Amino acid sequence: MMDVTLPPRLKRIGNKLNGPNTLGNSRAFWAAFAVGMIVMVAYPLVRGSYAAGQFSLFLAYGLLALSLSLIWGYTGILSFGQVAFFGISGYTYAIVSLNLGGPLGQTVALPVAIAAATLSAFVLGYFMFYGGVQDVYVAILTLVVTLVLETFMAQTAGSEWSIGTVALGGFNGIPGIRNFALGVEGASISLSGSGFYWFVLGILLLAYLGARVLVNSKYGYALVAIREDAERTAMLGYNVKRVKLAVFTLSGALAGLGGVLYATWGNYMDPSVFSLVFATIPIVWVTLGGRESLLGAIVGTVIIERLRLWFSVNASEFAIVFVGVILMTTVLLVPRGILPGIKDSYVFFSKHGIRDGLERGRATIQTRIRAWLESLGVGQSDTETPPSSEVVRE
Amino acid sequence: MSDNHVSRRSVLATGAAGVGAALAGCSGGGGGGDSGSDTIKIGVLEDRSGNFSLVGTPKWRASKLAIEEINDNGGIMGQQIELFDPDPQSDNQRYQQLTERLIQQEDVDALWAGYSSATREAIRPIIDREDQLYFYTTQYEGGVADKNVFCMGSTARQQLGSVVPYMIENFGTDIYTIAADYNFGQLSADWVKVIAQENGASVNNEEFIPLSNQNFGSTISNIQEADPDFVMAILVGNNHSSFWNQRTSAGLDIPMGTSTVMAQSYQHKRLEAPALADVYGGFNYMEEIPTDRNEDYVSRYYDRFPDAGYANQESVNNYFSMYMYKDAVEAAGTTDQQAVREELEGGMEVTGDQSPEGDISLQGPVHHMTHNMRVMKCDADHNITVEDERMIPEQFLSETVGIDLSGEDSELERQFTPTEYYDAAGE
Amino acid sequence: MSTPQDPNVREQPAVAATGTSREAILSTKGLTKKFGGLTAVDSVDFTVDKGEIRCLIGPNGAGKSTLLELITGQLSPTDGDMYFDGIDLSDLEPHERMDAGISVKFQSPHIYESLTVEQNLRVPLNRTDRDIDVVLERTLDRIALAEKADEPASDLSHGEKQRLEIGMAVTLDPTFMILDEPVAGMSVDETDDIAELIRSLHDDGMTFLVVEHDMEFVRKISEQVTVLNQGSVLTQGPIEEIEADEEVRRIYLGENA
Amino acid sequence: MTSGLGATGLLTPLFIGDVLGGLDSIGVPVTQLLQMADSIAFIILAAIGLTVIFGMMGVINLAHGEFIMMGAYITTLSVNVVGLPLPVAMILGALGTAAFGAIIERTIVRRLYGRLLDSMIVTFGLGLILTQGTRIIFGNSLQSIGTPFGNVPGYTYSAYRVLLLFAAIAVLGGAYLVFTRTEFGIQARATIQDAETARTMGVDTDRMYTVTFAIGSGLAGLTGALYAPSATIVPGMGQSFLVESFVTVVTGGSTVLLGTTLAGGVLGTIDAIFSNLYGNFIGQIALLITAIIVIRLLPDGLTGLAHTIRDKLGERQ
Repeated sequence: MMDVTLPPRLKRIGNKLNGPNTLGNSRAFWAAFAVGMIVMVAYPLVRGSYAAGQFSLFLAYGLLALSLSLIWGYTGILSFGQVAFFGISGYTYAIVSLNLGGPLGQTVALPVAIAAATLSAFVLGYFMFYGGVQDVYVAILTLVVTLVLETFMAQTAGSEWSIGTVALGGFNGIPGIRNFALGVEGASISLSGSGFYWFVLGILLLAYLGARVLVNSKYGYALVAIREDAERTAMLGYNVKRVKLAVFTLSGALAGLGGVLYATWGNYMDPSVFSLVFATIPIVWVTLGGRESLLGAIVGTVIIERLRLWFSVNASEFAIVFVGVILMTTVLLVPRGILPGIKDSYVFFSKHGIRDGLERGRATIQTRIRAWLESLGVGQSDTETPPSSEVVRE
Repeated sequence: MSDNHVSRRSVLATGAAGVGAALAGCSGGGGGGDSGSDTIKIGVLEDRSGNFSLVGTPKWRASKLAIEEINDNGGIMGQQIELFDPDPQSDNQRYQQLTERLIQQEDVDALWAGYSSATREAIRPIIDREDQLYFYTTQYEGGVADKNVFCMGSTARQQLGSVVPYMIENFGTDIYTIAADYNFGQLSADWVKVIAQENGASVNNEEFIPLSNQNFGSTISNIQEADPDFVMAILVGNNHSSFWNQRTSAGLDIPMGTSTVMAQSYQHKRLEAPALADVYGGFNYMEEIPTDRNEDYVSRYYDRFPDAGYANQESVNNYFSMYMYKDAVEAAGTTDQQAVREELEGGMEVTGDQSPEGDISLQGPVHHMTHNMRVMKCDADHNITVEDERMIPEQFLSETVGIDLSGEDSELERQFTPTEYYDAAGE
Repeated sequence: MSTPQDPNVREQPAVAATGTSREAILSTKGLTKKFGGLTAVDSVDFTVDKGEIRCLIGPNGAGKSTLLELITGQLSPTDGDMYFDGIDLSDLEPHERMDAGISVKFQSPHIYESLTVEQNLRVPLNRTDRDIDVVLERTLDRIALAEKADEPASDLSHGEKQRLEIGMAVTLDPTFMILDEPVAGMSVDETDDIAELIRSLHDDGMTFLVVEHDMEFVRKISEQVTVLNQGSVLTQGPIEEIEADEEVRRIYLGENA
Repeated sequence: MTSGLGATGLLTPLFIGDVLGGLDSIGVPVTQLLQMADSIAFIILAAIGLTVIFGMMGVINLAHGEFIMMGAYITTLSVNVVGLPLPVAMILGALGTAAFGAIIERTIVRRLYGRLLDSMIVTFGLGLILTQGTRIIFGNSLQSIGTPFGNVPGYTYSAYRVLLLFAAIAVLGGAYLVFTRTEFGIQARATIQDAETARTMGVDTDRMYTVTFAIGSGLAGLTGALYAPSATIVPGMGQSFLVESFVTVVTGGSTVLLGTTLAGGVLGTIDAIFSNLYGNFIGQIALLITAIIVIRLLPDGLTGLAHTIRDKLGERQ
C-alpha cells in the first residue's frame, strides 16, 4: 500500500502500520497525514511559542484519548477511569521529581511515574477481569475508583501527608513542578514553549504509530474480536481475561505518559484530575472523534478542547451550555464520530458520485427527520424508530 | 528555563503582529497584543460557572463596577481600561490556560484571578514565570510571600484574630473546631489553636470535614456530647452550607464563630432563619456594615447589577484593589509592572468611597492589607450587627516570619505556614 | 494440535453404540448444574466416544444447552466431573479447553459482524503458528465461502453465517466439535450443505456432539442419539430405537409433531 | 406518600421520642441508630431514580443529579415564590421532573436505546445544560426553605432527616407496587425483557419506555423535593448525590428495587458506623471500598447474594 519505490524495510514497517483495523490506509491518507504533520511541526514557528504551549496541552490529552481509544474503541471495555492512571502518574512524577530535584531527578521520575500508572492499571485490571467484572460494571467500577482517589487526595492537606519533602497538599494540590527536562546536571535540556510542544508532538506521533502497528497486528485482531464477541473469542482459544488485562495495562501506561506531560505542562497537580467532569471528558473526545479510530480520538480531543477554551473566552457563562449542546447534537447526528463520519461520507460520495450522493443524502435526511417527527408523535405514530446509526452508513 | 523564557518573549515580540492577527479571528475581537496601545489592559478571571460561581460572580461584578467607574471618570492617566474577563468555570486547568492567554496574548498590565487557594497555587507558577503583577482578593490562610502577588483579602490570622478573642471573652475557653478538610481549613484550625493559646483558651476538639460532605449528623452529635463553650466553624462550599439547617433542626444552640460563613457566600440570606442564629464572624466586610460610605457603595453595586444576590467580602476586595492599582499607576506614572510593584511596595492608603469597609492601607513590604476587621453577629432573624471593630494588620509575614519583599526578599516566591513557627499549630 | 487419527474410528462408528468397548473422548460423571432452585442438569453420566457423531436431543428446557456450556466452560458445574481425552476439564479455563481440542459453534451465529469473512477466519488462525494462508484457503473452500472472502460478515445469509462459524471452529483443527443447533432456521438445501460439511469433517477424524431439533437432519448425520429430559439422560441408543421409543415420542417427538 | 408526611410528621416525633428514650435506657446507641436511618435514607433516595432507569431500561442517566436538582428547584420555588404548602410543592417537584423526563425521553433518549455509552454522553451534555441554564436563569443560589419538625425529642438529631427513612421505604414500596401490581408495571417489565414479543402482544412499547423514564425522572425529582428543605439550593447540588447513587447501582445488582433496598441498607449502615467512629472521610472511603469489594466478590451485586441465600434456604427445606 505504501509507495512501491520505498526500500523493503520501510515498506515492511508500512505494512505493519496499515490494515483493516485502521480507517485510513490509502496513499491519499498518508499523504494527507504527512501534510498534517508538517503543519503541526511548523505550528510554533507560525503561531508563536505561546500558542504552541497551549496546544501542547491538547496533545498531552491526545495520549489520554489514544489510551481510551485502545481500551474502549478497539477492545470494547469502557474505562471511565483512564484519568485515574493519568493522575496517578502525574502525582508520582511530581513527588519523585521534586524529591530528587534537578534534571536527572526529572529524567528518572518519568519512567517511575509511568511504571506507577502501569502497575495501578495492572492491579485494577487483574482485580476486575479475573474477578468477572464485565460490561457497564467495569465503567462504573473504574469511575468509583477514580472518585475514591479524588476523595482521598482532597483530604491530604495535613502535614502528615508528605512523601519525602513533598506535601501532597490536599485540595490545593502540588505546585511548583518543574518544566520537563532530560539529562543530568550540567548536560540537560529543559523543555517549555515550542520545545515542549515538539517533544509532546513527537511522543504522540510515536504513540499513534505504535498503536496503529498494534491494532493491525495479530494481537489487534484479538482486541477487535473481543470487542465484537468476547465469548466467541474465548471459544476460539483466546485467553480473553489475559488479553483484556494486557490492553488495560498498556492503556494505563499510555494514560500515564499523558499524565506526566500534563503535570509538567501546568507545573501543577491537584485532585481535580480525578473529578467526575474530568473523567467524563475523555469519553466525550473519543466519542466525538470516533472511538474506533485512533486518529479520530486525537482529532476529537483537539477539536473539543479548542472549542471549550474558545467558548470560555468568548461565551462567558453560556460556554458550558454550548458545550452541552455540541455534545448532544454530535452524538445524535454523527453517531460514529467525526472522523469515521468523514470517511463514511467520502466512501459514500465516491461510490455514488457527488450529484447522486447528494440526492441520496437528501432523501436519507428527509427519512430521518420524518422518522424523528413520527417518534415524537407528529404524523403517523405506529412506525418503529429506526436505529439512527444504521441509516447513513453505507 | 530562563533562557527559554527570554526566547519566548522575543519570539512573541517579533511575531506579535502575525500571531495577534491570526488569533484575532479566534478571540472574537479581543484585539491584538501590542503593549504600546492607549488602553490599560486588565485581566479579571472570576468564576461565573461551576462550584465557585456563587462567590466568584460578585467578585467579577465588583471588578466590573470599579472599572466602569474609573473609565467614566477619565480612566487611569487618561487611558481607558480595557477589560479581559473570560469565565474560568471554577476549573483550575482552565485558569492555567486563561492565565497564559491573558499574559501572553492579551499582554495584560495587571491580573485579578481566582477564588480558591488551589486556583492561586495553580496559576502562581505561570505568574512567577512571566513576572506578572497579580492581585489575589480572597480571604485566605495567609503566608504567601511572592514578589508578584498582592494579597488583598484578610488572612486567617486577621479574621480569626478578630473573632476568636471575642468569643473567648464572651463565651468561655473550651473550643471545638470544625473545619473544612483541605489546606485552608487545616491552617485556619492551626490559627485557632495559636490564637486560643495566646488568649488563655484551648481547642479541645478538632474535626475536619471533607469538602464533599453534606451530612453532619455525626458531627452535630459529637459537638453536643463535648458541649464546648463555643464552636469555631470554618466550613466552606455549598455542601457545608447544609450544616446550618441541620444544626438548627437538631436543636444545637451553642454559639459559633467563623471566618468563612456569611461574608463570602451569604448563607444568612440564602437559608431560612434561624439557621445562622448566634453565629459570629470575623470579617473585613459584609454588605450590612452600617456606614454611609458602605450604604452608598451597596446602592451603586445594586444599581449596576439589580439581579445580584449579595455584595460579598471578596467582591469589595476586588473593588478597592482596582482603585489602589489606579493610584499606584498614577503615582508611578506608568503601567510598567516593575514600577507599579515598587510603587505598591512603598505602601498605599485606600480611603473614601474607594474602600467601602473603611480606610485601610497596604503593608507594602509583605504585599498584604491592614484591614478594618469587624466581629459581625447574626441573630435569630438573620439581622447582622457589628459587635466589635478594630484595625488588624497582617502579622504573620511581617512580624513572625519577618519578610521584606521590597528589600532583601524581593525574589521570594513561596508560602509560609504557621506550623513552621508555632508549637501550638499542627499538633 | 493436530491429532493422530485412528483409522478404525472412521470405519466403525456404529460400534460405539454398545457404549462399552470404544475409547471415550468425553465423559461426565454426576454432572450437576443448578440455577437457584432450578436443577438444569441433574447428575448426568454421559460419554462420547472418539470418532462418533453424537446427537443430543430433548425438549426445550431439557438442559441441552446447559450441558454444552458446562463442557465448554462457559458455566461451572455445581457438582460432578468431566474428563476430556483423559484430562480433568474442571481445572481448565474455557480457552484452555479449546487448546485441548474442543471447538464449539454456538446456537445463534457468533461471528464478528464488522470483519470480513476472511478476517473472521484469521482471528482463530492468528493464534496458531500454522501456515495461515494455506489453512485459510482450504477452509474457505470447505465452507464454500471463497467467493465471499472479502465481504463483511454482516452481509452473509443466515446459512452462510452458520457455515462461517463452523469454519472458524474448524481452523483450530479440533478433535472434538460441539455444534448447537447448526441447522436451525435453514432451508433444506442449506441443511444438506451443513450435513455434508459435518460428514466430511467426520471423515477426517473429527468427533461431533450435535444438539439438534430437526430429526430429519439427525437421521442424516448420526447413528447414536442421547435423549435428555428434565436435566437427566432419558435414554440413549441408535436413532431408529429412539424414534421407536414410546416415552421419547410422548415427551418429545409427539410435541414436535 | 408525601401527603402522609404531614400526618406522620405530627405524630411520629412524640411517639418516636418515647420509644427512643426506652431504647436508650437499655443501652441502645440511639444517636447512631438515627444517623444510620439518615444515611440509609440518603443512599436509597439518591439512587432510586437512577436505578429504575438503569435497571429497567439500561440507560445510565448522567443527568440524574440535575433531575434531583430540578425537583428541589421546583419545590423551593413553589414554596418561596408561589407560596404553596410544602407537601404540595414536593408533589409538584416530582411531577414536574417526571414531565420533563418524559419530554427528554421522547425527543432524545429514545434515539439512543442500545447505545448505552452514547446515552451517557448525551445525558452528560444535558446535565451541563441544566446546571448552567439553571444558574443563568435563577442565579447562583435560591433562598432555601427551612427544615420542618425540629429535632427528635430528647436528641440533637433532625427529625426530618430521620423521617426521610420512612419516605424512602414508602418510595420503594410504592415503586414495587407500581412495577409488580399494576397493569402498567407488568407491561413495562414485559417490554424491558423482550420488546418484540411485548409488541406482538399488543403492548405500546414506546409508551412503556416513556412512562418508565418519566417515573425514574420523577423519583429523582422527588428525591430533590424531599431534600430541598435540608439542603442548600444551588445549581450544582445534584453532584453531591451522584457518587452514592452510582455506588448503589453497582452494589445493588440486577434486581432494581431489591438491590436498591439492600445496597441502601448495607452502605448506609457502613457509612454511619465508620463516620461515627473515624470521621466523615473514613465513612466515605468505607462506602466506596465496600462497593468495590461487593462488585469483586458478587458480580451480580447484593441481589445475586440474596438469590443465592434464598436458594440455599430453599434447598434445606
